[in-house]
Amino acid sequence: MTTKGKWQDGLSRRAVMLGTGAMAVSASLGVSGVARAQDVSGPLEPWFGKGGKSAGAGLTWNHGLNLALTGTGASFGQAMTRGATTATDLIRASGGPTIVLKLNDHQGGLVPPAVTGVRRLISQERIQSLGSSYGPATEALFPLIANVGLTTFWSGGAGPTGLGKTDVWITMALFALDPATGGLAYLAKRFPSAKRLALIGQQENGTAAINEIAPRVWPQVSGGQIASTEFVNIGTTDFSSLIARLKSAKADAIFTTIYGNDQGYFIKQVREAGVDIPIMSIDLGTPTVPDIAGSAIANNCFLAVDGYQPQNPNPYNALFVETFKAKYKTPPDYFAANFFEATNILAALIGRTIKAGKTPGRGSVLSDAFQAGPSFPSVYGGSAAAAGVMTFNLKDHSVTKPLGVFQIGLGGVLTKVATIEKNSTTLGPA
Amino acid sequence: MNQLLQLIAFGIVQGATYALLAASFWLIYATTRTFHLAHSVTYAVAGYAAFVISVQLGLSLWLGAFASVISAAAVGCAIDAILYRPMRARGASVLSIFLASLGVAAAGAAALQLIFGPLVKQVPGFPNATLYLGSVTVTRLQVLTAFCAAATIFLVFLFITRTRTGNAITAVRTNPTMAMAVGIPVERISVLVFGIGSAMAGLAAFFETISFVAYPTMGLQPVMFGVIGVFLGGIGSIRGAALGGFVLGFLLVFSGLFLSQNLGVILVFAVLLVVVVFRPEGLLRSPSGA
Amino acid sequence: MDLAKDHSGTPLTVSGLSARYGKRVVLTDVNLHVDEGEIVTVLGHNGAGKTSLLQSIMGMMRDRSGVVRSFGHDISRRSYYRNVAAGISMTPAESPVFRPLSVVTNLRLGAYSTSPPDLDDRLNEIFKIFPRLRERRDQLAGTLSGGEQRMLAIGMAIVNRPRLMLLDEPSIGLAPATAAMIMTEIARLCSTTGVSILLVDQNVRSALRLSSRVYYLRMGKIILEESAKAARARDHYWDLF
Amino acid sequence: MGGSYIADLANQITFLVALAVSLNLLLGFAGQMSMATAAFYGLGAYTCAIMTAQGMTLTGAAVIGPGWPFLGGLASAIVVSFVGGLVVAAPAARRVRGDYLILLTLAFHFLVVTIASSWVGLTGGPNGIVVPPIGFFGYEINTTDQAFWFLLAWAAFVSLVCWWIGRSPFGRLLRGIREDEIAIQALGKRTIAPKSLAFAMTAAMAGATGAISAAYMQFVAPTTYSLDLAILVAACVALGGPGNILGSVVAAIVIGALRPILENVPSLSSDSAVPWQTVIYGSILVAGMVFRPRGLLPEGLIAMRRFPREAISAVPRVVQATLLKTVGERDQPALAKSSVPNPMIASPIVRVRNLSKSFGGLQAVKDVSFDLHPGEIVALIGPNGAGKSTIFNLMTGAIRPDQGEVTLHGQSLAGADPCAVARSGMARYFQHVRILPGLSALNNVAIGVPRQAGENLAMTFLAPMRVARGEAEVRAEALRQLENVGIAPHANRTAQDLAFGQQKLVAFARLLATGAQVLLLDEPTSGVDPQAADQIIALVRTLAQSGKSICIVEHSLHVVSELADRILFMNAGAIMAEGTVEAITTRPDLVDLYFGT
Repeated sequence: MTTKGKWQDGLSRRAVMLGTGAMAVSASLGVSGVARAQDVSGPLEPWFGKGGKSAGAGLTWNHGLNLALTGTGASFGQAMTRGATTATDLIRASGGPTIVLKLNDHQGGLVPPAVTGVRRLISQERIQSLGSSYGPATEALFPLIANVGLTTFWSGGAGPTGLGKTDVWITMALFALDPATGGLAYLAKRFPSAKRLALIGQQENGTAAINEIAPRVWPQVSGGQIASTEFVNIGTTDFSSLIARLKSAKADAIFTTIYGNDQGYFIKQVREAGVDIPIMSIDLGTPTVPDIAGSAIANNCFLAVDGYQPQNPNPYNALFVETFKAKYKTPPDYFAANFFEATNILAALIGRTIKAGKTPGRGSVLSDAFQAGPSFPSVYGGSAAAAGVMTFNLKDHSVTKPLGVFQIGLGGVLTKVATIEKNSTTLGPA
Repeated sequence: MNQLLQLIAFGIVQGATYALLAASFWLIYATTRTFHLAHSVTYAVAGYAAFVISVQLGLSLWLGAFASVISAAAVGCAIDAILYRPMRARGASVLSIFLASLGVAAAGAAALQLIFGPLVKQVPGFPNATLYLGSVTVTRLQVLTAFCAAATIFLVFLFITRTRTGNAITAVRTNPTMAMAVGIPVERISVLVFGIGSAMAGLAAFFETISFVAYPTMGLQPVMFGVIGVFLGGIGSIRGAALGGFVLGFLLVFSGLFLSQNLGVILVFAVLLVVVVFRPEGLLRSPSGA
Repeated sequence: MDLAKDHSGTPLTVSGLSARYGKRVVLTDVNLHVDEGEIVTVLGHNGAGKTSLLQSIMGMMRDRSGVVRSFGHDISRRSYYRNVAAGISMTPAESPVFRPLSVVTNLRLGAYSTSPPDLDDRLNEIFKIFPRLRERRDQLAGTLSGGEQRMLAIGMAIVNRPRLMLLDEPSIGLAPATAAMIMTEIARLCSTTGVSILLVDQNVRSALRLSSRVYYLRMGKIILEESAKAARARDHYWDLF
Repeated sequence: MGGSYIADLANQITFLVALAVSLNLLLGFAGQMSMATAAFYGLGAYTCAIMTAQGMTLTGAAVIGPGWPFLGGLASAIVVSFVGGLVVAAPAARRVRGDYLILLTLAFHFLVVTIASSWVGLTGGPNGIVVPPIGFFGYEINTTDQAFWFLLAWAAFVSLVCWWIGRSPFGRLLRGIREDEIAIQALGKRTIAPKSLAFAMTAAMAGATGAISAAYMQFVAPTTYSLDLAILVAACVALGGPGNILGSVVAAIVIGALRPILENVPSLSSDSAVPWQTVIYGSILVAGMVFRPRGLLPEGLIAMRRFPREAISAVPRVVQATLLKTVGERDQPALAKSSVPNPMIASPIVRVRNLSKSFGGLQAVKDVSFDLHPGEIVALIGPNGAGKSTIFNLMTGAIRPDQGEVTLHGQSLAGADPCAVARSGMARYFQHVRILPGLSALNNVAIGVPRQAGENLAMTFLAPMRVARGEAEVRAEALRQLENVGIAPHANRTAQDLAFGQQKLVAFARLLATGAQVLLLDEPTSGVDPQAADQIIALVRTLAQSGKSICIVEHSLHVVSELADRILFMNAGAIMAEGTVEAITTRPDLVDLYFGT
């Protein structure tokens, strides 16, 4: 843990101290054991209050994670595990419960390993809550979740199918849907001469963005029209025929919901075909996309998303970034951030339950704790002085989080160019 | 019109790659009658070889290309010598050789994942650029890939038709008994075609890796397309196989004229079903009944 | 018939050769020999095991037992391609050429195992023997007539300058005149080059005219050996088939 | 759905068992390779999901579903996948086999998966469909533990059905087709329908399993129905032993248990359990194919145990003297030739009239006419390439004549295929025996018995008692025929373990079991030792005495001379002479034709 020199540049002194403090506390707790009657101060105190027995100290809590650990989506699972692990370290250091992560590999979205694996987590690993990622691999769990009452945080690839499901809480913007309107509005404003918009979708979550939102919003915000609408299969690596059609459609801009590795292949081939029109995407969480797309990624590509920026000066985020970097020698990404937030929310709910005099455990008891207050700190948005805020809708279990439009740079580095709101054409400053 | 020209350009690029894959599978399949799906492992190993040499060891891309081709040839030869040859000697059925091949394909991809991890591996460094021909665009790498693919097929074609060893391959392929009678060591020829065919797949894998990335299951789809190309074009000659691969690439791209991209694949399988059922000898009948 | 004689230095001595395809026994305890410069014919009905006999001698059949000696070497375990390189050639009865290859390529493949430096001279010699092949040297073998294919097959067998030739039905399916021509060429080859020949043929009488000795093979066994002279003296051979 | 993990694991294994067992019916019994297992599994799952949850709409109007109960979904899944199986079988059953069949089923797999992920309106696309749980008449299965008994019952049911089919006469027919389709057709059995039915049954069982698994998981998504699954199931069948239902069950349990075991190995992280499982089962598959290609529990294992392999001498020890003696025997007057008074008086049973056939430019058969009378043995002889085998092929319908026709019992056989010819009473004995090597001698013969009720699959299930009675008769008949040829003691041995001569006798018994009146024998004694040859010669004589008409093609002239009442001497496609053995062998012109000039 002597990487100070490496991560000092570009960071506030306060953040560094916080991070170092967190390390020290976590180390000391590791030696001296956990259970303490008194309130404990820790790195998370500014946002979650003091730790201690009433916050769950001394309690061992098994939290399942249903992720892609193998297959082409393995990078997601790795990032998510790291984000969640960072949170559990900080929670323990702050006098919260000892959250033990139990992993299940759904192999990149396969249903049977997801369902069987989560059953294993429930009966063998005795998990009391679950974090999950991917569309089908999470949706397939809904009957099981409803049956056993397992509070679940859907923090990767979340779609509208999870809305209103008991015990399922969506901790991220709905994939493609939430930011689509704002993204289109930004595109129209930034490129006023762009009238003909090409829509390219992938038939998973977010088809409504292509089929409904864009055709409705784009004429409003730009006075233009939809030049073409295309869908491609998941797993496509050759976009030749699509690109030829795209060129002849004479589009001025592209709005696409292609995600995962495919997005890297797509951007690279579009740019290599000499098509330089702006591309507005809705997902660039995949760390491999910049690898695949190479320098093409830095050419006029935008992202409308609950975009995560490690350099966001928000102190909650600074703590996260420092702790993460200290452990993994690399800055966290979008997926790590989402699982970090969700794990902290889990700890907060456990504390709330204990404070309400109930025994936290499986069943809806944790979900009930949301009623005490639907807002939590977020590593998104905020300012150098205060953390961002994420607020849950207690009816449909969706979340409202700071959203933004980002310009993508080399290596996938994001620069925020505008702030947007869920389902709104209102644009705010970066 | 522009769209048509662009589709032609992309069709040539894709077609050339698939033709190379089809020719590589054909050489192995037609000569030894092995339905060698483990070719996908060879392909992926070649991709990772480029990564190891050019990225992990930091050597030049040229050495990476060399490593891809050599390692592919070595893997192909090893699979034939260690696995298929004893099975053939024991008179194993087509089916059991195919199943063993499936086993290698499955275990090989999983082993690569255990060794290199599941994440994609990038091999950067090729000075790529977009070339404009009017409104039609191709990249330098695409041109190079297509050129190398075509040149390789042509060289292998020359090798097979013009050299003594190449003629021996044709001899074994078309008349194994007579080949034995004139003293051509059939098993050595078998290892040789596995080596050459695998090296061709290794070249294709190298270009895919430097164009995009390498990952454990990267070989499955290209090999499937190669297989389809062979059966589409005809198993009677390398020209048929290469034509089949080319038609396949062209078809996939050209379906874009009237079909959405996601329906192009369906079209390909539909065409394949029709060809297999109604014209099992493939589009190109071989000359002289070989 | 002198079984006591030591045939170890002879072109071919087969003793106790048995072979099978799976369960089907095709050869049982076959003993025969071919002396220097001799043409020996094996006669037998279809399915008697003649082709299997030649393939077993060559090392092309896996399931076999017994001893095969040639020019003083035990070749029972030697591979077919080393046998070819050592001067034994074989011409199969069915499809004895590579149809998709040209005539000259076929001939060159005949010398695959030895690749002699004077190959072009050897080809010219063969073209002298079979001028038709020279005319068609660049034609694909599959487009030749049956007789031309058979000439080509013989050409492929001799380009290696073998010391022992195993010929499987060289006149099968040919017009009588062509068949006679082929048989004459075989006899001439033997007398000019001194090659020893083990011949299998359907046309009993024309084969006997060339040969010095004959073996009768029935159901995988040698049932009789006699001199060709004695064989020629027979009215018919019904009993022996 | 809640419930314990252990029950869930067991349930997942039951699916694998059901799939492996049903694939075994196709791969093991019918010998048809299919990579479309996952495709049919998915087809059933999607059908069930669409009927129960999604519904199908065309241009906005609801066509069918949703809201069907689980059993309705299951039934429709069975119907749809059964029909799908027939569609795939249509080309497969006729001419597509081997590598082409692998490719065809692979293409079908990709077609199904691609459609499942792109026809969003019907299938939900990559997102899939949420499916209601398994339920019967208002009772819902909601936990893995409850489901276990139902799924176990299902896997057991599928295994029993496959086992039952496997041991039924229909299963014997399938195995016969696997071993040698042409031989089966020559016995007068249709092969396309049973093969198509095997395809469709396998598809229907996979589809039904898919429907049940969809309702059990309460979810369908295209990624579930992957090629990996197809490979896994094929591996289970191959490793367990094709043709052995128990083997598939055991292999599916072992391989299915591999992943959960590895996942619970503490030293393996959760992200390496899956690749390790793949590495292990892939390696087992490779090793299995190399070292034990017939599987852990090979077909017919039990029969082999009961009759331990006897030492069969590799080469029959018959001294040359015996052979030379048989040559000598020829000089004695021919003994018991068949003793029908005068064949020319009795009316012919087979008439061959003006048969001609040319291949390309070659006139293989020229205007051939002859008759066969009851109780008569006629031999076709002539030099190689004279057209003897072509005549057999023309008579049995294996190839069509350019001109002329064959009549049997006065009825024209024009246009009849080998199967129809065999059914009307003319059966062929092949030169290379065409024994069914993997079947017992008894089954080899039993398969020849015509008109078996049990060869109709529906009867096997609808009238099991009748089938059982019929089967008892068939076996009795088969045993009787084995006794006739003198190898009844070997009845339960696998045919491939018999000596070649015994195999030839089994083929004879099979020929007799068909009850055919006219027998076409192609080199009945080739490749056997003299003892067996004598046995066969005696047998053929007896058959002729019993009134059968026999036509033989034989190159061994001493066999011909021992058997034939009449010889047809052929050369260059035409009959040159007809007469007794003596008449033919003494004609110098024929000697020249036969032995050359």
